[in-house]
Amino acid sequence: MSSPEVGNQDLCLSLYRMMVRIRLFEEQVGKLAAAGQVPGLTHLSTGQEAVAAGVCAVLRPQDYLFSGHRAHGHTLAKGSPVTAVLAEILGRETGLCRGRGGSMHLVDAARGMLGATGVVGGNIPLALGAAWAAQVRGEDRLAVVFFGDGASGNGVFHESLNLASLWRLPVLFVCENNGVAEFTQREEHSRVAFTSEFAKPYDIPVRVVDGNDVLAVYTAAQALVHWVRQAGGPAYLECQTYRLSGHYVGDAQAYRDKAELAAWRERDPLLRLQRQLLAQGVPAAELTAQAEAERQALAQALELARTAPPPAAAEASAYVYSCARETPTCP
Amino acid sequence: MSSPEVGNQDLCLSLYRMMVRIRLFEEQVGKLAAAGQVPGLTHLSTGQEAVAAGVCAVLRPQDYLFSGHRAHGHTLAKGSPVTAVLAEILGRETGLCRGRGGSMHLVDAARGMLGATGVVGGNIPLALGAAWAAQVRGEDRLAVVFFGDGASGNGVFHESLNLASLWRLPVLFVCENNGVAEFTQREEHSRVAFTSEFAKPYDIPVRVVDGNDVLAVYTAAQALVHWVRQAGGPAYLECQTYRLSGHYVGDAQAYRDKAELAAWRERDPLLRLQRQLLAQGVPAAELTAQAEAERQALAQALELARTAPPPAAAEASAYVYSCARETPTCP
Amino acid sequence: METSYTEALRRALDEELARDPAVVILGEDVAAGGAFGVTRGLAERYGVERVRNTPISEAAITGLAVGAAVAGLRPVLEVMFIDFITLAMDNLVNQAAKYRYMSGGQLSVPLVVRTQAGAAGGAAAQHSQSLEAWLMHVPGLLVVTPSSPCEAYGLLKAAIRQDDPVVFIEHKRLYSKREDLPASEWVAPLGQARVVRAGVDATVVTYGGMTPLVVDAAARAAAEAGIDAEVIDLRSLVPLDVDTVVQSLQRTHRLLVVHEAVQNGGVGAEVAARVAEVAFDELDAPILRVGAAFTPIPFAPELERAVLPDEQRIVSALLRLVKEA
Amino acid sequence: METSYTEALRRALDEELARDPAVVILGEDVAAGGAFGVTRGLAERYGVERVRNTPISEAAITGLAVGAAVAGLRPVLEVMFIDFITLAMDNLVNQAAKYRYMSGGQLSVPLVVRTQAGAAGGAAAQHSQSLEAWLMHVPGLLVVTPSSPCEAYGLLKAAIRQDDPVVFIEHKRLYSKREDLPASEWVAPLGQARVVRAGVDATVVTYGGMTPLVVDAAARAAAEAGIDAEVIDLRSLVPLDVDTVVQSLQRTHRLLVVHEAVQNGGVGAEVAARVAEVAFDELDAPILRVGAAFTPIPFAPELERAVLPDEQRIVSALLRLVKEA
Ligand SMILES: Cc1ncc(C[n+]2csc(CCOP(=O)(O)OP(=O)(O)O)c2C)c(N)n1
Ligand SMILES: Cc1ncc(C[n+]2csc(CCOP(=O)(O)OP(=O)(O)O)c2C)c(N)n1
Ligand SMILES: [Mg+2]
Ligand SMILES: [Mg+2]
Repeated sequence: MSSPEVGNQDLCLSLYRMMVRIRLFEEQVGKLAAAGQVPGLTHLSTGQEAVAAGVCAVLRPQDYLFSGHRAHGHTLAKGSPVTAVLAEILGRETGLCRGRGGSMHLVDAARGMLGATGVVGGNIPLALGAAWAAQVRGEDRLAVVFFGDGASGNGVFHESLNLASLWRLPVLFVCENNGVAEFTQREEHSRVAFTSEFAKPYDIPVRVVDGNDVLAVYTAAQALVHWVRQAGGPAYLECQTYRLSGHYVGDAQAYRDKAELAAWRERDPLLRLQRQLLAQGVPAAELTAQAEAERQALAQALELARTAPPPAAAEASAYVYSCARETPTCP
Repeated sequence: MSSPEVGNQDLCLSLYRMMVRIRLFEEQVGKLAAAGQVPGLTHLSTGQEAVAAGVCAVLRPQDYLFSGHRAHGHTLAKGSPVTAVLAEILGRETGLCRGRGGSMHLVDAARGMLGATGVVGGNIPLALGAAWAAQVRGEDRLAVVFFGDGASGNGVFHESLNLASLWRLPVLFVCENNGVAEFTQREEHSRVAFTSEFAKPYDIPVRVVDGNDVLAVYTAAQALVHWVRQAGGPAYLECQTYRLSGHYVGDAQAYRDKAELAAWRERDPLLRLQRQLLAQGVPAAELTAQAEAERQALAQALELARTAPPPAAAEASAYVYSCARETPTCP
Repeated sequence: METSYTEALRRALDEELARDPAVVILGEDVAAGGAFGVTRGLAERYGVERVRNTPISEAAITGLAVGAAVAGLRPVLEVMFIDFITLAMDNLVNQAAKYRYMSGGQLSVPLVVRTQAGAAGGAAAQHSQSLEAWLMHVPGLLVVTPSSPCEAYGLLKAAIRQDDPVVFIEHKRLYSKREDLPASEWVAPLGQARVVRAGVDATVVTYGGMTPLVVDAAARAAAEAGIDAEVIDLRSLVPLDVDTVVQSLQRTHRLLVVHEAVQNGGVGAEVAARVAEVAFDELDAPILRVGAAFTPIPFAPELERAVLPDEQRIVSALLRLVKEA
Repeated sequence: METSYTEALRRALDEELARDPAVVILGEDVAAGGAFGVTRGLAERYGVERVRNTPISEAAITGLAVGAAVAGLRPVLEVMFIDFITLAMDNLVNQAAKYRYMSGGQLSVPLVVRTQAGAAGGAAAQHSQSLEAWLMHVPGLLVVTPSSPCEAYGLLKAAIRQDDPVVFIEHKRLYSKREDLPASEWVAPLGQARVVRAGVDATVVTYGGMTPLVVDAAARAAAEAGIDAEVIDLRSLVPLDVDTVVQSLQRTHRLLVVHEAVQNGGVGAEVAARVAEVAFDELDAPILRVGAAFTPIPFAPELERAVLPDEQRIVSALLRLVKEA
């Protein structure tokens, strides 16, 4: 590995820990969902942890984050507590969104996670808006938005590239290009393999990296975030990666190419970082201890989330409007 | 002029005649609209006649055409009779659409003019659909869609570029880049001066031409249409031109740069072709005669359209559904 | 043999693809069967040109389908969730619905937009809406809401044969329902409501996904409170068969309208207003409506249940309608 | 001095821009005043950063405005014609309306979408619609419909100060109307209907662009037929002030609802259904509705007039309501 960060062991260990956290989290959610304990459709980010961890590691707490339907990892990486995220996904009152939002609609405003949306591409202009707010107020803050390759099919993605470049908005576009959208390969969605090609006519700086190499992601994100902060304009990071899980928990994956899956398993981002760390001389026991700590934290979180109360039916219509429902002018 | 077509005097004369037709037509509509005799908002194509005339001259009657809010010239160039177009714009029962559509919604199905729409960019996917129908049926037919530079702001434009390239649809995109959208210059709409840049990532063949040079437009359109017919995929023609009229009739044009206007008046596409024809040795009298014939035809059309009956109020709700209104299952 | 709603839809598509070469299917993942499996196997039978996968471009694919219809195909477009027609409203409302009118009758738009609505199992706020009231308010569109496998089969065939744009709204809770289909081909009448259960004490009007629930509630009201309710499935919202409702009302004199969409500004309002205008004197009690609370659909199942109409709320409304008024 | 509706809107924007640095304006051509001149001069006063031109990207600019609101600005977005919100429905309905709910109250969306509706002078099918019924059906949105210069002024200020997303629907026929504005600042109450004309024989409920026409019609019905109608301007559709309507009905016992939108599935249906449910016994006659024919808005003026509600149709409905029933 030639990455300049590879020597920074603290950083590498913290990336490792976050990736383990996400991996374990998604595995746990997958099990719960398969057992029918998670409402709704659940999209796991297994195999794509390096993107969430690498990008979010270069952000400040006050930076804004937006994500889509596959948002668990991003939310954890931005700093949300495992318990509150898990409780939300299980639909508990103690969840991030009091059980109203769910897996596809995670929000943790205090940590800058301003929203995930289930409409593919729908999150992109929202991020521009948050970046605009920072710009108008003269704040040193940027907005990051994660989306998949499929989102480039939604016209609002292109409208947003134009606006971001035109208004020089401090926004980092992060495309997780896993080569698939639901059951259909990228080739059937576009003749353009890399979505970052669409950013180029706007003169938006672009980096394409191996999204399964967390240090490559980190390094590129750092450079682009630096650029965004300095230049005050948008940048685009495209991460080539692979979805090791199905589209959603329960997806029979008849469309899946077994050889391709096997090849990508070899490129598992977590195993890769593990190998690098061991090669650097980090003791195996250290890694095991870190993973074990995450495992225990997750078990605790699960216990808390599981036993947390569901939202009260009587409160089903709270939070629709900001005015108290007693106010006569309330709808 | 180095265009290979410059020697073809018949062609040049017929282009001249069509451009005169459109110019006179728009001037007449402008006068009528200023006098309050045209319902609704009226958008003239004065100064952009070379695009309509040059492109439509290479089409066959069965080729499909779609346009937007500035569609008079395109419709005439596709072969619709002056009387029926004018009657439509005046809201008469004898109009192309029996007075239901109006200036922004011209349709002449018999001549392949399948529709103009008032929603900027809304016409573009429609053209793809018509091209797809031709493809599915194995017909040797293409679809052409005219739109302005402003339409590249609408995401559906980008979605359509992707689909056209992906499905290899026989469609010719024609952007009339007049550098303005309503009261705002291109620079305030995008950092990208040429909309055809957006077609390039999709490997769609692109030509950018001087849209005030009808022979350049014709030559490029011919090449691209040939390509579309042979290769069965999309192509993109961008014509740099200028709107000599206001955005709509009545536009005070406070935003207009007077020097710019004067410079573009020098590049008036009609005067330019006229000069070329004279230089080629076409007698001035011939041109005057052609123009006079158009003038008379327009005067006749005006008389007919003006005296035509308006649609009957009792028929206001006809044509909403295809079933006869008596049918019990009709809404 | 019992057939599921999903299979019934597939049979209709299959038969219409076989019958008419102008029929084509498009949508996201439809060649792989679509998100709900409705089109499974059709690409294999009719080719990926006629059962065509699209990018995630709801606006363009709807516009493309409109253009194709105008040019003579009969496209059946799948929009995976009705929540995503929010991306296609220009094409549906400004283009498809108005094409025939704006062209003075020159062109028509024989397009079916199949989509899927309703709440179930925590699909949450952006995958659970019932937006049929929007579409009903748009002149030029037809709106069809099949309530059972037979209805899905017969109505989809009818929709495909219509020359006007149809929004065909399936309900996610119905896909797994099963019943016997007619052995021979059947095209349902469009614009004719269907009496699902005969009764004399009250008329309950509903459609789509709520229909089985209303039938159950009526049975319970009969068993528990001796209320014999007539249940009418509207089948389509445009055309709206008010006559069948009024005829029923002339016998029952009491009307309840039930739908899953939020009550405020919903289809129930139009049904109630229309009936009250033409049959005011038949009414022995105020018309009641049961619809969802004025709330986005919550994720947690406890909340989802709380905002949606359920058997209990329907039975209670029937009791109020018949006993109290 | 008399002020036009346009100027009244501008005064509201001007005062709110001056009052709160979080208020920003965006939209197509707004720096040049916008298509209807409402924002004229504001870019000069507050800078092109706070009164910002956008590309023709209704979806992205609406989404951007939502994101800005979530992050603490108070954007006022101009969507030139309500017909084009068809391009922004995902952002408005799936994002803006549900944000507060889906986040469990963490975030709110203090956004105003100013748009312009209605038919006039042959604007034709794609520039003339009245789509407020769609928006009323979406939990989380507020819907405001100012009917006069004073109302435009006071309601726009109220809308900008709301913490929830407001769709603020102006009417193209009203821009040139003039009346005296209050000299000092006035923020209208949101959620309180307004009795525009007192009367005893019938209640006529309306809103937005139809209000002046209804007032004229009421005057004519009084002069020609001795019918003294009370006219209520709803002001906002969400919140909907049913109480004021019912109070009026307790005196008049007859109700007519008038709006420009097509009658089928329109706001009038909800008003009629709601009133009939809570005040059935007050009704001495069926509730009548007057709305546009179920037709796209035609281009030719003769046809436009034929499909829209006019004074004559309102007077006739009043006659029917009071004399025949
Ligand atoms: C506008 C819209 N259309 C369709 C869907 C259904 N859908 C959910 S995820 C998905 C595929 C998204 O692919 P991509 O953006 O590449 O993300 P990935 O799932 O690969 O992470 C689709 C089509 C949706 N949620 N939103
Ligand atoms: C979706 C949409 N937004 C806004 C408008 C209002 N509008 C009409 S024409 C126009 C400018 C279009 O510019 P361009 O596409 O360059 O065409 P041009 O007028 O220059 O011919 C705008 C904004 C519209 N008709 N449709
Ligand atoms: Mg993907
Ligand atoms: Mg232009």
